[in-house]
Parts: sequence; structure tokens; C-alpha cells
Amino acid sequence: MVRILRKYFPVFLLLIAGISVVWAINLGTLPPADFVFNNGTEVKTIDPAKATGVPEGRVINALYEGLLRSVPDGEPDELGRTPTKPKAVAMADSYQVSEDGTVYSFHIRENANWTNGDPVTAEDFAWSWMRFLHPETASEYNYQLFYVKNAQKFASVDLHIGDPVEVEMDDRPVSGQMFPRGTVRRGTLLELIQPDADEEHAEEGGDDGHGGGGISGPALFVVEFPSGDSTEIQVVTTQDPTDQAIQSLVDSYHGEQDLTTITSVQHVLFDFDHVGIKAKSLHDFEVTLNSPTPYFPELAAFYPLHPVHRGSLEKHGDREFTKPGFIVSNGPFVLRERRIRDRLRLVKNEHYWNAESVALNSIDVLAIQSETTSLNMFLNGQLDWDTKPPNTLVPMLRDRDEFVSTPFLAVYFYRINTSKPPLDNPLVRQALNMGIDKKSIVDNIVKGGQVPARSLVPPGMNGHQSSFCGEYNPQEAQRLLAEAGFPNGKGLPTIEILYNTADSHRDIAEVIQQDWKKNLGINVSLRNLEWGTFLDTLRIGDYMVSRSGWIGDYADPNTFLDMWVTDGPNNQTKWSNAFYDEGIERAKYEPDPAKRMEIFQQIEQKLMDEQPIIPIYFYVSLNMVNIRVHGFSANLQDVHPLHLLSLESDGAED
Amino acid sequence: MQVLTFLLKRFGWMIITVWIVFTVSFFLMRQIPGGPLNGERVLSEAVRARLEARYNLDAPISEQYFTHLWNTVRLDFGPSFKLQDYTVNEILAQGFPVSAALGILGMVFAITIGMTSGVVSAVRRNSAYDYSFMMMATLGIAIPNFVLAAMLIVIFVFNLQMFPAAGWGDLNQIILPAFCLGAPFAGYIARLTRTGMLEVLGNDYIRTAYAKGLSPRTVVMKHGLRGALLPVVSYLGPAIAGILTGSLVLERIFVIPGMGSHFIEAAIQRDYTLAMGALLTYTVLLFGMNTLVDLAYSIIDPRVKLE
Amino acid sequence: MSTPLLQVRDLKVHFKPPRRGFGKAPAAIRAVDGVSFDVEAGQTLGLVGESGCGKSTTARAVLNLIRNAHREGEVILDGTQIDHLGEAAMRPYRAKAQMVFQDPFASLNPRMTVGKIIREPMRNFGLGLSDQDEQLEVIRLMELVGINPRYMNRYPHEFSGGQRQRIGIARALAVQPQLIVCDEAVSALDVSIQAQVINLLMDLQQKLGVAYVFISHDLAVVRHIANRVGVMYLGRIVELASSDELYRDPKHPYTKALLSAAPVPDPDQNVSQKRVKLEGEVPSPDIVYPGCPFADRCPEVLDQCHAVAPQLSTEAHKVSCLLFEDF
Amino acid sequence: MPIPNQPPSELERLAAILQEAHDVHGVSLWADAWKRLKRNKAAMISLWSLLTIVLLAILTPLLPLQSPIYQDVKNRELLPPQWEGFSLGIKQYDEETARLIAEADLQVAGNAKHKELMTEVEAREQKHPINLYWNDPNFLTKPLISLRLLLFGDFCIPSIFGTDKLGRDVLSRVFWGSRISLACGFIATLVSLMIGVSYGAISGYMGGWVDNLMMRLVDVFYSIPFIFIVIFIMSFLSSPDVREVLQEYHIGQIHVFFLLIGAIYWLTMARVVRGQVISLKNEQFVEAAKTIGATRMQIVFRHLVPNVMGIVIVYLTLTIPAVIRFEAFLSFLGMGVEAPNISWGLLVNEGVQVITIIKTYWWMIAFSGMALATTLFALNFLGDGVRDALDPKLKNK
Repeated sequence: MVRILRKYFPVFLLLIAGISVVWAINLGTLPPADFVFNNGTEVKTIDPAKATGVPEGRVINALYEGLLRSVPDGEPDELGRTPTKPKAVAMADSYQVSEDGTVYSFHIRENANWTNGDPVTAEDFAWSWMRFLHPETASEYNYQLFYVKNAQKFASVDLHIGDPVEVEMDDRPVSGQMFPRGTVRRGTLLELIQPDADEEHAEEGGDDGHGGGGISGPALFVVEFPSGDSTEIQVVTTQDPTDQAIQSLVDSYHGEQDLTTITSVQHVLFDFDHVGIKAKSLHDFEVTLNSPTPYFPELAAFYPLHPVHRGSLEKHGDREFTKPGFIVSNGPFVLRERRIRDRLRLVKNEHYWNAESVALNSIDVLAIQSETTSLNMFLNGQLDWDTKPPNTLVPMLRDRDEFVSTPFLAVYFYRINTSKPPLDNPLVRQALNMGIDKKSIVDNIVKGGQVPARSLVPPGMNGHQSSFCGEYNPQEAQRLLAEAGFPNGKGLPTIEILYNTADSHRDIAEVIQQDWKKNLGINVSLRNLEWGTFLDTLRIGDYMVSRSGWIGDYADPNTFLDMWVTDGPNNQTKWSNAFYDEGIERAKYEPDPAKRMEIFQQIEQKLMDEQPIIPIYFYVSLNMVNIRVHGFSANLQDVHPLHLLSLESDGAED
Repeated sequence: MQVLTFLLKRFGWMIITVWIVFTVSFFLMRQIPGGPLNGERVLSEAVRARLEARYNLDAPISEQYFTHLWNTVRLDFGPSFKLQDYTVNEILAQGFPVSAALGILGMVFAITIGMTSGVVSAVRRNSAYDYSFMMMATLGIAIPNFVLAAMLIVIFVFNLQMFPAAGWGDLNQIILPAFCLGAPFAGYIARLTRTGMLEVLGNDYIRTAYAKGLSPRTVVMKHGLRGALLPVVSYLGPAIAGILTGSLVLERIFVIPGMGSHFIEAAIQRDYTLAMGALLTYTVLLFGMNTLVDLAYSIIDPRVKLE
Repeated sequence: MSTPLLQVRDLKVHFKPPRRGFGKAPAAIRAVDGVSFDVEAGQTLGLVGESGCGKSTTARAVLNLIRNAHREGEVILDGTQIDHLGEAAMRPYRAKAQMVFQDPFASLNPRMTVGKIIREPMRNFGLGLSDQDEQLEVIRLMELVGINPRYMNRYPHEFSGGQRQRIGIARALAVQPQLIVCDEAVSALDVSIQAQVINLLMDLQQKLGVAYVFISHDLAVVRHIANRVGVMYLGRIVELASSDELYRDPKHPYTKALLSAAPVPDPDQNVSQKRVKLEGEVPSPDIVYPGCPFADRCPEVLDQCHAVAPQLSTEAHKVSCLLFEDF
Repeated sequence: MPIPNQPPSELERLAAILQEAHDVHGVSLWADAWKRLKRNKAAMISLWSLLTIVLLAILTPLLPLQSPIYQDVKNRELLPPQWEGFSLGIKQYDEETARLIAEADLQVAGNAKHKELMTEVEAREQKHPINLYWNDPNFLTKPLISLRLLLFGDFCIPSIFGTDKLGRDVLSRVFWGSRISLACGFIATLVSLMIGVSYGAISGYMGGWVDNLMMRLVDVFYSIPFIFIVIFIMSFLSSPDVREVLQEYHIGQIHVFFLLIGAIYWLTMARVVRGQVISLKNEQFVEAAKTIGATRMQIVFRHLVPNVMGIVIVYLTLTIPAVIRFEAFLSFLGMGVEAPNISWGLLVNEGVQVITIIKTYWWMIAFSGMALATTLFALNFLGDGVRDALDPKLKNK
């Protein structure tokens, strides 16, 4: 046997190689799609409730549809940007706002269907939003619905004695999977037993807009359930009742309740029936807000709030329901095939209410991370839309017909850690700002037609008038530095710029390093971290100056400004200003849009004076689009709904 | 019997290796800053706590270790942190065939090109063929494969327009990356083949074979090649390791959805489960390949005993 | 008579081949299987035998150089039992017994100069000489063994085989040993050179009073240098007698066969002896024989030879053969 | 009769011979190999070019190069190779400063004008162009740079290799990059050499279960995809606590980086050395060393290791390119050296990034790639030559 092997070893080797090659080549190939574009990266998920990020948004907006849709609408402005507006050209065919601006009534169109033929109903939205807010979903974006009455209480398990509560019993049909849920019983919270704090749960911590509240650690809930005409009182806990922590709670309890039987349950939450989300009828959906929120229609069109199909989710589970074959969606396209880090194949959804207006029959969504490769593929004809051509080449791409670029809602800026001397001195921070030649960065490094930034909020947003920080002025910067006690940069420690390994961050940091050295005489060092570490370092505040960027979630200054409140999770500069915090809060409840904008302008001025951040430039959207593609309009949010695109017909094809 | 013993022993060592790799990387991963839940937007504490609970990240580290270890033993790597629609097993199942296809094709390129030019060089010793082949072999070894890839893209994609720039799916798209992957190894193999051949061709029994009147072609193919095969096979072990590493880069350049891209992305994004899954897969792969090479070596060389 | 410088008592060395697979453990190779002899100070013991009979193993066992093997018996050097000593414990006794190796090409480190090679043992044993003195001692030793000391900075490969063997001897002498084991020390050299080296060794014995264990397959060489000679066959000494005695009157059939096969240095003396031809091959040393191991090849074999193992007799002329055993 | 007991006359005679012996030199195997190597043209050319490259790398700060880090994005971005000169402008700057000082000296000390002038002088000091041109030169490079300024003044070699996307001179970047790349190659290889040789030699010499265990451990290491571990460790090193500790001992990340690569590449070295040691340890000179009382460590490091150095050197010439390539590979993944440090890998990577259909900035990759390829090429040839020279029997392998 071995001898035979030995004799024919080369033959075997060749045979194995041959078979492998044949196998390798036969790895399934797909017929080409009508339209191919690069999405920049692999989408993390296509579950709307869990998704964050622009690439995910592009796909989810094609697969699903929310109440409204942000679509380009109206005449282009002087920069060639078509305004985008949330319009009732989606699941809702109309909506009304109450006088005080707090109640939105959406009417869901009768011909709206899921891909399996089921009608889309108001109940679908209520259920999907419930899932979106549910703590177990742990949606990163759930704070976007905190404008809705009691939504935050539900999401953050913010319970008080006397609150209506819903209790999900421990009888889930599939354990370990959130849906279908166990039996939900509704009642009233009579008592909340927690270690130390016997009194009701304190209310503080809930006002930073991002969660807070919540019950952590062992807790016993005494809930009164209506049962026929009488009531039934149960003691429940979400922990294991035999757990030692719970037992010690029982032992230290001095109240009147009988704690002999403790029921273990999945969740005790604020009653969702009391959250301002209601399916009034099959097609009427009503949302009640805490305060008038002028940009709520934008949110209603925001992809995390798109509905998901309850039936398929409960059948296939929380993760599997997104798989091709299982997925039931309601958007203009259906997911046909998905290959990780390769492509998503979308095909036209024949059940879509507006299917006849959808021009593209199939779309390939690629996940190419290298900008250069992506451009090469575009120029080679493999892509119809390249979402991020490399900056270096923009000057050469400018004049081509395929090049589409406009400023959009995003800003590139530097965070300054205001807790680290000498950066705790606003004068130093101002000097640093004035010592950067932003125009040169824009013209020579990023080169895409970006706009040097002197404010945080990008221009052209809903009538917001930006407030500005200092211009590039080395002399003035030196004067400020001298005033701060560091003439000619003398006595200043080396300042470290933190950036993450990607794109042109390094180039920009190197230019700023030289600017500060040359203009201010400051020694600057660079520190490069890869993404994961970078984020963590930022979060724990172990940095001096750090590269940052922010893309607005909706077209309102609030999305840029509310992050700088004291201890805001995205603040990360340790900067705190009472006037600013109060301004953000005031803007929330200001019904008059003009006055609201005035508040924003004031607080932005504060931000620009104190300068915990240095705005560098406003991004522009850079797109290379095949000229045979129609319906691609430049706009402020850089959204390009795929169902609005069409191809110049070559005659032969339909 | 002997082979069976050998394989059993190796299997035992593989288990130990995998366990060591698992343990080291488990703790190393959790030591380094950043976690799988970090994203551009900072999570609220409530959401973070929920997510930690979902992924069992709130348990004591020792408990996490044993849970994870037990799951790994059952070949269940768990859900991916970053590609949330997939479990690690699904991701690897998709990525592995792609990487394997690329690797195998690269290896086939390396062996065919390498051995052919090696044989020609040895037979036509000190000829122009010999010199130019050996020059090219050295060049292939000297140039990092991403530079080679860039050069080939300029030539074959931009100028000649023979191949697409990148992507995965049909044969056209595999050739360039597979060639880039195989090139350095082709260089080594060419040199090894040439050396082995020259040594064998200098032996007495070859002269005898010639004297017997066998055609030069038979002599070269039957005797010479066999002599050259030995060093080449023993080189395959390190070559496979190199192919794996090399494919990390080429998968990036040519946008190939293989394991390499998962591997790097997962490490950078702190996708603990996916990183672990990919790492262990690579470990098993490397170990398996090394074992196969040893086995092949003992098959073709009767003097080599399996240990 | 004082105690002998070296006493070897019933020495056994069994090598165990590595086990392969799950199969039965292979039999041990009995390289040395019960060897006893003494060497008096200033005397020379010759050990002869065909290759593979365990001479070299005996030599290495005497110097306690064998690891990874099963050993039995005693080796007593200058009154100290050394066979059980570990590497570190053995070091002090190494100075007393040195070795000259078979292959003058392989026994010298090719990367060291001759001077350094000869100096190394002095350093290792910490003779406490100054740097200058050490170098002078090297020169003295080189002169002693007949090599031009001006070449002390040359490398071994620049010397001829005989010269290298002299270097090996100089190295052995560097620590003033009482015993030198010469393992086939001359067999790799040309015959003319052999004589030179043998003469050198004998000279040195006279000058320095060093004892030799001289191992060779060449009976003629041994006869020239040895006071006593032992003949080995399959790991055992089959005959042991004074040199004169043994050559004059070999008793064991194997010795006779060896002597008859050897080239005759003095044609007159052995002309009467008829040539004894040995049948067959040297049997494998991993077989355990119930009787005399030589029985299969012995021209004078008796019936009981296959069943009864002979013992080495106790007289001065020791022989291990049933022919000479009293029943 | 040993030396201490010799009569003085005898000692004198021996001492005289010793004197003579000093003039007689043997030809060691090394010298022999060197002689053979000298006859190998390709290897010698490689050797000399390597030496030149190393020398140039060491003397880089002394050469009249432009600054490797000074950017001029406005005027000099991505210029093709050219002969147009470039002046550092330090002389002019110094003259102006001197003029200011002179002017200040004319004023009465302490008056407002004097103060103003002196502040300006001080400001100029702080913002002296030299600070812009070289990033924190250390105690080794600083004197060289000063000497360079003294020798060549403002003169610079024009950007004959073109400039990069921030307007920096590619020529000087290639030169400065050579320092890191070569240092990485040599230091990492040295580390791998030390670990690998000791490990392999000890394992091979000890034999038995020790050898078994040590080699199985190597097998285990072989199966670890190290790139991953490097990624982990590099991230670990950049964490704040670790960095602080390192800074305390003046260890830069780059040094750890070198060590790390070295610590990975010892495996094959250990295997090679072990194999050699096993074949050598039954040689008689090893047994001889035992009889003359050498300890185990002495045998390993005095007798065995020098005899395996030949193959080790051959292997070294293969490891250095591998290490340099590995560094380039890490740079490609964005995990290599950090700005403002430059390595060839980084430069090549920057070059690769600007290869597009629209425009190929060939000079961005051609020169750095050429430097990298030449070095690796030369090392390969040298390795071949050394192997042939050390073992003439293996000729043509």
C-alpha cells in the first residue's frame, strides 16, 4: 500500500491539485446584477432594531420601509443639493400632527404588504417599536424614541411604585429566545424591594437622555394583578429566587408582604400599553410625544424604526429571521442572497406597494474596504456606484461626469481633553484652533471640496445659523498662548494627537503637528491606535487631543449639539457647562422653531468660545456614479434611495 | 498501524496546541483595551449592561473561560459580536472554502511553476534559462506579495485589461490573487527543485541509467524528479503557513471574502468570538497540514520514520 | 602488590533500541555482557576483537561516557567506584583517566586552534596555571608528542592524520592522567605512522608512567604495546593473558582463529600454525545464548557448547571455553 | 614534568618558542570559507552592496538630504522626480536671528525695544526650522545632523525621487526608512538567533525527554498563527498603562516591535540548530570534550554552537529578508512602525495606495520598492554564496 503510494505520489499530488482546482472554480457564481455598488464595509446586521451606521442604513432602507421616507424633494440649492424631506410616500400615506405638536397620527396605506403577502398594519409598527425599545433587544439607537411618552421608562426599566407594569412570565415557548414572548400579565407595582434603598427608586440620572434609571442588582417586585373582579398580589423577581442575594433581601425585609412564594419571571417592565405608541385601528397608528419635537418626522423615516415582520421573527428566531429565504420585509427590494464580506444580492420586491416605479431588478451590494480597489473596480466597469473614492485622486476625478459631490451633514473635528493641563485653559484651546491652517488641509490633503469648519453644526440645516470659532491666525494664536502663560509655546508640554489607523487621519495629524510646531512652537507627538483601542482610549479619557468625526442622524442641529452636555456619553472631553446643558434642555420643550434655533445658536457659540473641540472641516459626500444611472441626486444627508434609481435602457433589455 | 499511532499521537498534540492557543488568546484578548461592544457611538449604561449579559461578558472571567472552553469543545463558537446576523460557525463555513480555494490554487501555481522552472534550470544548467529562472525565483522571494500584487494590477488590469480589478466569483477573479500568493513559494520551490535535481543527477545510478541507454527524458522524470520531490515536500510545511499569512493581505487587496479578512477585522474590532473561531481554525489547519506533510514525507522517503 | 589502577568487574552495557508503535519492545543489544579485567599502574592492557564485539563500548563505559543505556557491574578507578557517578560528580575523576580517539579527523574540534584544544582540559580542571604558564605547558606538551609547537595557532585541518593523533595524545596528557584509554587510536593511520604513534605512546609510558587500555582489532599492534591482552567476542572476554602467553599459546578457538587470520609480522614464528577459518557471520548481539555464543562458528565445538555457558577461568591465563573447563 | 617544576632555562626556551608561535597563523575554517566566498562574484557584489546600504543607513543623518518629515502640501505635493534644488533656509534664518540680536545689542538693556527684540529672538529659537526638519533627534543622530549642517549648510539633494502626498522628499524618506527596516531586520534576527540557537542546541544536546518536550513545544508554536498574536500584543502595548511603564524604561514601542518579531522567528532556527547538533553530538570531539571535563554548557556553547554557526549564518541571511518582509506586511495592515518613524514597508504601502487606473504615482513605489527588493535580493545571493563557501560539497544548492 505504502509502496504503491510512494510510487505514484507525484501522480496523486497532481490528482489532488486538479480536483481542488475544479472545486475551487466551481464555487457558485451568480449572474451579474443590474446595478452594483460598493457599500464600503460589511453590514453588521440587517435587523433594523440593531443596526447602526451608514452602510447598514443603505441596505435596510432598500429592504424595509418605515412610516415615512426621506426623499430628495424640491429645487437644488446653490451648492446643487436637493433638500431631503421626510414624506408620506412610504408605509404611511398621510399623517397629522396635533395642535401642540405632541401627537402624530399616521395612516398606513391599505396596499402596503410584506413580501409574503401579509398586509402591513399599525400593529406591526407598534410591535416592532416595542421590540426596538425592549431592554432585551438592547438597541443602541433606542434613545431616538425617547421623545415618545414613557418610552424611556419602558426601555430603561425605570419603575416607580404605583406604575403600571407588565410582567413577562417564565414560560417562553423557546427558551433563550426573546420572541415569541412568554405570557405577559399587566398590573400595578405595589412595592419594590431592593438592597439599601427600601424607598422607591430615585428619579435622578434619567435626564441625560440616554438611558439611566434602570434596576440593576437583586430586586423583588410586588405586583398587583387584576384577576376578574378582584386582584391578585404576586411577588416576582427576574433573578433566580433561590439565589443568595434574593434570599438575603427576603431576610432583611421588614414590610407587610408575604414573601414565602416568589415567582421567577423574565421581565418586569413599565407597561407598554401606557407608552405613547398605539395602533388605533388596522391602519391608524398614533404616537404621543413628551414635547413637540420638530424633527420627529425625520425619525419616523429613520431606518432603526422600520418595522419587522413578527411572524417570521417569532418563527425563525432573533438572528435567523434575517437570512435569505426566511426574511420577510416590506421595502422595495428583497434579499435574495448574502455572502459575508462579499455581496448582498437584492432583487425587486413584487409585493411592494409602489413596485411599478422601482426600476432596478437586481442590485449587488459589495463590501470593499479599500478605497483604491473600489475606485479601480468602478473605473473598470465592475461597479456602478463607488461610495468613497480616495481623496488623493479627487482633483483628477472632479471633472468627470461620474463625479457627484456636495457638502453633507458631517463634521471632522478634534476633541480636546479639557481635564488635562494645559488644555484645561480655554485660551490654549483657542490658540490651538487658530494655529491650524484648515484651508490648507482641505485643499491639499482631503481635496474633495470639503469646507473648512469654524463651527460644529454644518451649514444649511433647517435654518440654523452657525456660530463660529476663531479663524486661522498664527499671530493671534501666539498672543493667546502668551496670555495663557506660554509665550512662544515655552513651558508647554508635548501635546499628543491621537488618531485611528485609517484613511487620511494620519496625514491630517502630521500636517497639524507641523502647523502647531511652526506656528506655535509646540512639540507635538502622534499616537496611532487601531479602531478598537482607539475607542476605548477615548472613552476612558486617556488622551490629549483626538481626531473625531460625527455624522448627523437627522437634519437638525440637535444631533450635533446634544452630545456635549455634561457627562454625555459621546462628550468624552470632560467639558461641562451649565449654560449649555440648560440650553439643550430648553430647546427640547421650545415649540417655536425660530426661538429654538436661536437657543441652538447661543449654545453653539458657547461651545465655540470654550472650544473643547476644534472643528476642522465639513465632509462632502463623494460619489462616483455611472452616467447611465438616473435618479441619483446630491443631497444634504447623502442618502440615495435605491428604489429611485434607474438605468438608461440599452434598448435590448426590458 | 504505525501511521495510526502517529496520527493518534499528533491528534493528542493538536488538542494540547489548540488548548494553549485558546487559553493564551482568550486572556490576551481580554487584557487588551477595547471590547466588542465599543462602537463609534457610546452605549448607554443600560444597553451596555444588557448586551454584556446577552454575551455572558458580565460573568467572572474564569466562568467565561470555562463556558467558552466548553462551547469550543462542542465546536460551538457562539454568535459573532460584529456580524450580528451570523454565528461564528456560519461565518467560518462561508469563509473557509474561499480561502481554501485561493490557497490551493496558489499552491498549485507555486508547485507547477516552481518545479517546472526548477527542472529546466537543473537540466539546462548554466544556460540562459537557468540564470533567468533563478533570477526570477530570487525576485519572487524578495518582493513582498502586496507589491507584486500592485505591479500585476497595473499590468494586467490597467494596461492589458485581462482581469477584473478585484472581487470573487469566477475563475478570472481567482487567477491574479492566486498567482501573487504562489509567487514567493514558486521561487523557493524552483530553487529547491533545482538543487535536488542537480544532486540526484550527479549520482552514480543516474549515470548508470544513462549508460543503460534510457532516454534523458525518462531519466530526468523518473529519477531526477523523485530526488527533487523530497526537499520540496519538506518545504511544504512552512509554505502552508506562509500561504495562510499571505492570503490575509491578498484577500484585502483583491476583496476576497475569505477567512483572512474575517481574521484581521475580528482582531481589530475585538470580535472575541469570531477572532477565537478564526484563530483556532487556523491553528487546526496549520497543525493538520504540518501533519500531512510529515506523512507525505514518510511516504515518499522510505528512510524517514514517523515519530 | 598494590591495588590495580583500574578494576572492571562484570561490566554489562545493554542498549535499548527505541520502541516503535504498539509492538513488542525490541530486545536489548548486549554490547558488553560481563567483562572483568584489571589494569596496573604504568601497564598496558590490550583489548582485541572483531568490530562490533564491544571493545569501544567497554572503553567508553570505563570512562563513564555512556548514557541512555542499562549498565551493571563496577568500574573502580584508583580506588574509587566511578560507574554510578553522574556527569557533574564524575568530573574530578576525568582528569585521572583520559582517552585517545579512533578518528583523528573527528576527535578535534575543527573550529579551535591546536593550542586551544590542548589548553582546554587545563582550564576545565582548573590546574591553576597562569595564562602564560598554560601556553608554555602547551608548547611543552607539543614538543613531548613531537609536534612543532610553533604551529600552535594552526587549526587541526592543517595537520596530517598522524600529527592530529599526536595532538589528541597531547590533549589527553594535558591533565597528567594516570590512565589513557586508546580506542583504536592508530587504526585510522597509515602503517608507517601507526608505528610512530605506538612508539610515542610507549615512550610516554616510560617517561610518565601512564597506564593504557589499548583497544584495537589489529592483534599485531596490540602485541607490540600491551603487557596483557584480552580477546573479546560478543561483549565478553573469551581469553585474557599476558601478551607473550597469549600470542605464544592461544587457547580459545576464537583467539586461534584471529591469530591465524592476522598478517604475520614475523613469518618464522607462526609458520607452523595452520590457518583456522571461521564460518558464518558475527551473530547479532541482541540474541541471548544459553550456551557459548561462539558455538555456532567454533571449529572445535562440542555438543554441550550450545547448552552450557562457559565461565572465564581464574588462572593467570584466563580463558572462557568449555574445552578448558573442569567438569 | 609539568610547567611549574621546569628549570628556568627550559621555561625561557619555551617562552621563546611561544613568541615565534605568535607569528604563525593558522587558516581557520572561517578564513577558508571567506577565501571561497571571495571567489563568488554574485555573493561579493551582494555583500558590498549590503555593506554600502548599511553604511548609508547609518550615515543618513550626515548626508545632505532634505528633511524626511517636513511637509509642504501647498507647493510640493506629489511632484515627480526632478532636479530642482531645495534649500533648508537655516542659514538665512540664523543670519536674521543674528541680525536681531545685533540690533538688540544696540539698545539699552532693559528698555522696551530691547525686550521686544529679545522676545522675538527667543521666539525664533523656539521655532527654529531645525525643529521642523528632524523629529526629536536622539543622542546618536543629533551630532550627525549638526555635522551635516556644518558640512553642507542649507544644501540639499534635490527631490530626485519625487515627493509624496504631503510634499515630503521621497529620497530622504527612503534613506531614513532604511534605518528602521534594517534595524528591524538585524535586531529581530539577532534576537531570533539567540533564542533559536540556545534553544535548539540545548534541546539537541540533551536529547531524551527534554528534547522531546522542547521540540513538541516548538511544534505547538509552529501551529500558532503568529500574526494574530502580534496584532494582540501590538494593541496591548499601545494601551496607556503599558506605555507608561515602557516609557519609564525608555523603551519605545518600536523596540518591543523588533523584539517581538525576533521572538517569532526563532522557531525554524531552533529546529535547524537542533538537527545539526544531533548530528554533531555523536562526533568524537564532543565525547573528547566530555573526557577532558567540559560541562554540559561548555560542550553546547563552546564545541557544538561554533560548529553549527555555518548553517546558522546561512539561515540568518534567509531570516533577515523574512523579518523585513514581515515588517512590511505589518505596515501594510497598519500595525507596523508609527509616525514619524518611517520604514520601507510603510513607504511601499503608501506607494501601493496611490496606484490607480487614473494615475500611477510610480515614484512613490518604485524607489522604496527597489530599495527593499535590492536589499532582500542581495541578502538572498549572499546567503547562497555563504552556504557554498562554508560547505563546498553543497555547491550549487
